[in-house]
Amino acid sequence: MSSIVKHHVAHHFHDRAQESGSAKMGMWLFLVTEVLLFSGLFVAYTIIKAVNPVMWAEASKQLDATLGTINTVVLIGSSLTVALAVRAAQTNQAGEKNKQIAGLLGVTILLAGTFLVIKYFEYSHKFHVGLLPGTHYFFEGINADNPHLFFGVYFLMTGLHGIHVVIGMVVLTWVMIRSMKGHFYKDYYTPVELGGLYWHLVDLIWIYLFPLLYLV
Amino acid sequence: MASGNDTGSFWLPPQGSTVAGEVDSLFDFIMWLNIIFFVLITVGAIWLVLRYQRKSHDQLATAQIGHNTAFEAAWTFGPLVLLLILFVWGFRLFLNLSVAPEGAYTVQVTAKKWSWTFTHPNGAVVPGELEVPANRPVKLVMASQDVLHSFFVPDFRVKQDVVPGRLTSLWFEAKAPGEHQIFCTEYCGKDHSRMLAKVKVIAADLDYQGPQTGKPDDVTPEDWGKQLYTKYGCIACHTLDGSKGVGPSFKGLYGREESMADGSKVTVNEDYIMESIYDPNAKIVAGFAGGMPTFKGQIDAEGIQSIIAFIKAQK
Amino acid sequence: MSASTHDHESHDAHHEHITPLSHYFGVFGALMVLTAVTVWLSHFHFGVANTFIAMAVATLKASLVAMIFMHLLYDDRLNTLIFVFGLLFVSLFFIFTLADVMTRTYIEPGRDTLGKQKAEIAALKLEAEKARKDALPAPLADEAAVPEAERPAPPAPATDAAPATDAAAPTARPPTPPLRAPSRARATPRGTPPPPRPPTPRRPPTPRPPPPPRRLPPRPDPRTLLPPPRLTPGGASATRSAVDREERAMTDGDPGHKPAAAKTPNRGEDRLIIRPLSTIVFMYPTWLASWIFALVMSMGNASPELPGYSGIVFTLFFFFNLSIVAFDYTRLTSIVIALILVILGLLSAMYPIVGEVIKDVFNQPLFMNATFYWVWAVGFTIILFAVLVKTRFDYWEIKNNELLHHHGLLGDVERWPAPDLRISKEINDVMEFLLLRAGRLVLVPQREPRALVIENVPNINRVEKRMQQLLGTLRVDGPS
Amino acid sequence: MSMTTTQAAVDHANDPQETDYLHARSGIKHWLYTVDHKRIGVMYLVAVALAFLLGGFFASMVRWELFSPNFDAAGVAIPGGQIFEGDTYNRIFTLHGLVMVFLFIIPGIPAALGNFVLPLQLGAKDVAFPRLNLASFYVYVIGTVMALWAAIAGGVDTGWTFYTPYSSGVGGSVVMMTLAAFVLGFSSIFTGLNFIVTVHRMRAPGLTWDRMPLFVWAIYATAIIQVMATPVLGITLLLLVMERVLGVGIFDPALGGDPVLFQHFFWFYSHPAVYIMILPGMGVMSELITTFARKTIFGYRAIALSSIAIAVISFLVWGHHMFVSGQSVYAGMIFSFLTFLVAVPSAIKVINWTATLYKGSIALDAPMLYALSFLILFTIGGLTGLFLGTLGTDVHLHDTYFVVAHFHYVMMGGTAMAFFGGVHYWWPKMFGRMYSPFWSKVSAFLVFIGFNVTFLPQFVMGSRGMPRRYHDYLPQFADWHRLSSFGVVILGSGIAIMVVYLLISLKRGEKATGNPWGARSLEWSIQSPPIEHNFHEIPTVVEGPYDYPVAGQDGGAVKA
Repeated sequence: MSSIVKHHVAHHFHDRAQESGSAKMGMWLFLVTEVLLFSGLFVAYTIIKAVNPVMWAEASKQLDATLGTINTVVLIGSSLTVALAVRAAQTNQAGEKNKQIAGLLGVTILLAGTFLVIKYFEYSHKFHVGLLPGTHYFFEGINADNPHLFFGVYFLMTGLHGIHVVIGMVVLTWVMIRSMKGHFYKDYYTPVELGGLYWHLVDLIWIYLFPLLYLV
Repeated sequence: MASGNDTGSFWLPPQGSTVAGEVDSLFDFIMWLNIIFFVLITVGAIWLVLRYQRKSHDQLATAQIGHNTAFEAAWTFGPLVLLLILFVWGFRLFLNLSVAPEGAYTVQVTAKKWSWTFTHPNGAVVPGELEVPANRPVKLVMASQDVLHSFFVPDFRVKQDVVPGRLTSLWFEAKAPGEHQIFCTEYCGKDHSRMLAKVKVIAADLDYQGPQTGKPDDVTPEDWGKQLYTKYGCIACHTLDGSKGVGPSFKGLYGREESMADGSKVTVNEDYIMESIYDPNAKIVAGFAGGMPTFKGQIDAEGIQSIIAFIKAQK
Repeated sequence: MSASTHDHESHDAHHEHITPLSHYFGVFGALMVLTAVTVWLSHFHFGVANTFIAMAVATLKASLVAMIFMHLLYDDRLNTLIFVFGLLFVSLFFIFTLADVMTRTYIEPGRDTLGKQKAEIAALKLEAEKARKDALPAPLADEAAVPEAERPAPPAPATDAAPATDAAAPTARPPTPPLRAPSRARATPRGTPPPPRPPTPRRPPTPRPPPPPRRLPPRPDPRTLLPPPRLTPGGASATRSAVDREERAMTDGDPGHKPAAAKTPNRGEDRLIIRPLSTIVFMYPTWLASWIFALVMSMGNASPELPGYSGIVFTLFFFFNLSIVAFDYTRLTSIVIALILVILGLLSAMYPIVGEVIKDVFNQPLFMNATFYWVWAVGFTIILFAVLVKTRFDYWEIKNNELLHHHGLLGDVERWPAPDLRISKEINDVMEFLLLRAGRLVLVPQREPRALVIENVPNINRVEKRMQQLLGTLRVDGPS
Repeated sequence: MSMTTTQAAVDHANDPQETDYLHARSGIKHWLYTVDHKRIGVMYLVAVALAFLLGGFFASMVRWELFSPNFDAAGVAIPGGQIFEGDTYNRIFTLHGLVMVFLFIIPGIPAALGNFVLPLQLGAKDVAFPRLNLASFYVYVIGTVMALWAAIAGGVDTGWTFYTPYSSGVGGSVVMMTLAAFVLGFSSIFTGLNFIVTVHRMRAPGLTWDRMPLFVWAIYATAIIQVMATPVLGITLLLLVMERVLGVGIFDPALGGDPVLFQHFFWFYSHPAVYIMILPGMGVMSELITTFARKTIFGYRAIALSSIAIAVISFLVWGHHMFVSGQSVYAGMIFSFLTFLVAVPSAIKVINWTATLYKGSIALDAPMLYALSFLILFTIGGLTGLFLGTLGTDVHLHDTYFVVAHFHYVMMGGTAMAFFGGVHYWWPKMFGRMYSPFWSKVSAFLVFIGFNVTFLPQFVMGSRGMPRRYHDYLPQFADWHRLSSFGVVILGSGIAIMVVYLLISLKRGEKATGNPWGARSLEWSIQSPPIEHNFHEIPTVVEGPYDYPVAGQDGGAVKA
């Protein structure tokens, strides 16, 4: 059934444009707070690496770069599909693209799931071998001082990023359900757009995490 | 405001070190600067309020002046210049305070939860009192065994945090023999306010290597044991009147059979006392929580003999 | 503030820009390629540069995602401003935290940040251990001998237990050999207490011969102890080599003592001062422009009605000025560029479409407010001022019998004999010549194998004429 | 809604009263689920006031303990000297810090007064995201509950700064308290985010950037800091929790970490946070001084831009908290230089306020008394900051009572006075009632005297070397502490009187007109308390916020 649900502008806004403009600006401010949240971890990464350069090179060899690359490709792919979903919402004249939006969002959520699965494999390998943060570290292969610091930073960064991936999946699922009901069309697609922006930010952070942890 | 050097001024304690004079002159300069600005603004505001008091209910302002570029430029760049003077003077003084001169008498300071311990070049380990030669730069190389502490001697105007895991240093040159108070100024827990010590400045020539910590010959082992009992802080946990403190009381302890936490029985003899001082957690008496710090490397053999003699005397 | 004051946007902005599909797939492809590139690059070892290359590629990918996928390119300028503002604060966090961590050892050179100091604490413990062991009677002393390799450099008779800091602080006396910290002892697992030693009765220490009375060395002014700040990336080796270079620089130039000749800079009569400038000075047109724009903008009460192209004009002017600094406009290239401009003019006369494109470029609504220009003006002023101050510390001096090069904070001097000094003047950048009449001087002293090149000498012709008068019989090559 | 009218902001202050937002809907449900910025503002005001009283209670406990030293010079215990055990005292001063910082002074003016006044001054019907505004209040409530539970369950004695390695090793419910602060951080981010979008997008037609009231400029600058700095507090607290739970070891020296790094993380947020505290106070000051001098502000552009300047430069100076903490000399130099740059905008504001009084018509009502005490006390606070920004003197004064006195003069003497002034200024607009002018002047006077008696002695103690956070102190400081503790009694009585007459005014205060003080900004052009959607039709602004007529011109007297 291709139909759309009319959107009513909130009482304190003059018109649609002011409402959607405010929403997008609010979202961008929120994205900046997320960037600043992760900046703390990037500063910790830089300082600890600068103080223990030898250990850092040794410890980063333990990470599996191929899994990291696959994850990067998966996330960038999901970024593409969510961008296409936003475009589909923009060009959804009278509900004929409801299914397409939902489908694209579904693919994005699927790719996010694969990302988490790959992450699960990486984590379980590290738990098994003993590459763990702080006092839990019992791996023997690295001859440098305090190798657990690398894995402390690794688990903090990928852990916090993982939590944001899960939040993103929940948000996109909620948007997908609403798009099935025809809430999003050419005159009102703000939730899809904001969900897309959030997902792109999650991808952006992984684009920086991948080389810093796996390649360097 | 003039800062005398031995009695101290209204604002500042006596000037114990050579650098104290420079710090005080900078302090006085800023103080006078502040007083001038404060008087200008307060008197100005009060005068304006009284001069333009609203008399009748709907009396209006006599002029609506909202802008005067000249004044605004003046009180933007004026204070900026003064502030930069403060910055430069402060920074040069800070460099002076941070770089210890060549050939300073170096003492290692160990800070731990709620006490200071000083190790002199001749190996003497003295808790709670820093004996240093006068008129000679003294450099303290400090490390902490647990949390952050901060070594502060108000009379010398010096302060430096003691960070666990690395060495921080501080230097001063005491001007005359005397005694000065040491505080801990970085919050470190329950007895942060009792983590005090004293700097004892003595007149000594250039080859002074540290105080003699051995037992002076004219003191009986028992009295020397009593002095160590107070100096090393045993008094804080072990009472003499039989009442149960953090640790067992010394009254009638020697020769008694004590039951240990792990159920074994031990008669209190010289070996047990010596071991409990060097390695306290080896045997803990039943009903006590343990946690006594080790005194290895601080109390020498003669000190142990004296403490044992002292405990024997507690009938 | 650049914010739009219109509270209800015009209705046409409602239908936001729909990005064509090709853009999305194009960006996706680019991201894939860049991922491959970054993985491929990671196999080469450029040392520290690896991180920066990886970051550059990541930033490229991130900006692609942000501009196209997140529509920053087509959105209201404000969202981009917010995002960039956020990144600015992130960079502040980085810069100042690193400024602290990287320069912690500058007061006591020769000590690494955390890594080295652990070894040093161990050394200190050994030191105290050894000192107390000295106090024990001889027979007992050896059985508690400390493994030789662990002990730091042999202590002076009055065991000065000070760590490396003492020896490494360079002073007027030739510095004692810097205390080499013991090889990085493998951090013994924490918590294993050293083996307990049986207590031995202690004899009062035998009186040692009193050391000769030594006069306390005068306390040097601490500021001369400070090598200028150098933000080398971490690691002990970097600090070690920095220390050696400083000590060498300290000892060959005589610190603190200025060569008499340069004491009183007497103008005119028998000497010539040449102050080479850094190329940034050629940015002075932009500096001027930013002051002018700042004043104009703040005069016209900064309302957005000012035509948008003022911003684009300023930016293009800035890039042109940048190109002058970047490339050498030799006669040939400047002629070629002139030709291109002429051709463009002709083309736009014949085909109005070309004119349209140019006009289109010009009225892109790029608007910067007064604060932007004020910030630029003040920033350039500071940089140019700093450059001028730098020329006070790095300049050449020609006397009739010698050539001097004063450089360095502490006024080190290099000298060359001046008789039959071969000079050649080169002006190969028309623009730089137009701006400051600047050129390049190549001096080849008598027995010097390599030529001394002085870049960016302002009003080169006057300088060269003065040099001829001074050096009299010198052979001068004409401009190349 | 009808389109905007074209003629100037018509003055509806004295139209017949319509049902205002307080009585439009009754019942607790309409308070708990309201999205009306005015009701949320009132709820915040109540919560923040309670937090202030709680913090004040802890402060009086601290002063009671310090009334006399525990041991005399000979080491004999003084009877009645020690009231609390060492660690109990530490928990009390930590709670005083945490409650005052996170529960009162950061949400204080922006959330309570800002929420109520900002949309009115912008000529908007509500903030940009009303639901987010309510969410911010509930996150604040959840954070408060977590903090109080942590205080009761195990108590936290790390000081409000949570410095590691002490905080990562000590017992007590540090994790719960850290999470409470983390949650309160979100409330601050939501409020800041909401206000930035409101100021950019919801302004009435004609309200250009240089016609906005200076309170809006100050709230806008505060919102920038809230959004840009609070996330770093979030990550710092998360890392501290990971330090305690997983033992990650980034800040733990035993595991190769660096405790000074925690201080960098903490102060990167906490110094901008002290500007989150003072900037709204400065905004209120600009409103009070202009209204009660009935004169336009002196140097509007200078004050507006210095708010933004403070917001940006505040991110560059955090190192001056760490001059003697093991930070490198070079970093100390950089931070000391930048600290002097950030002092200039504050100086500009204070001098411009004083200049505004020139040739004005000054009425000394209660809000003006608080404004003048702000002017004097904040000047002292700011000037004493010079001692702490200069490297040479900070070595001696760091972590002594000099610092305690400095920041109380700036926070209590500055923001709290401005908060009281703001509450007294907008009270008629919020509740439609006037309070008793006599008692309000008496309480203002008592608060001013009590404050000075409490904190001036602490300057002297501090420069003489009395360290901070001490449960017991040497006898030489005894009489200064006694004087300071006595001051708290006067201060406490002043605040008690204020609470009493404000509550009485709710019921028996005389009805307030739309514009009791004769001010010119938009919120005074509507009835008090305002109707639920603020404006019948959105006003068009044609002149600046402080356009007072001049005596003798035909402008005529402003109907008060």
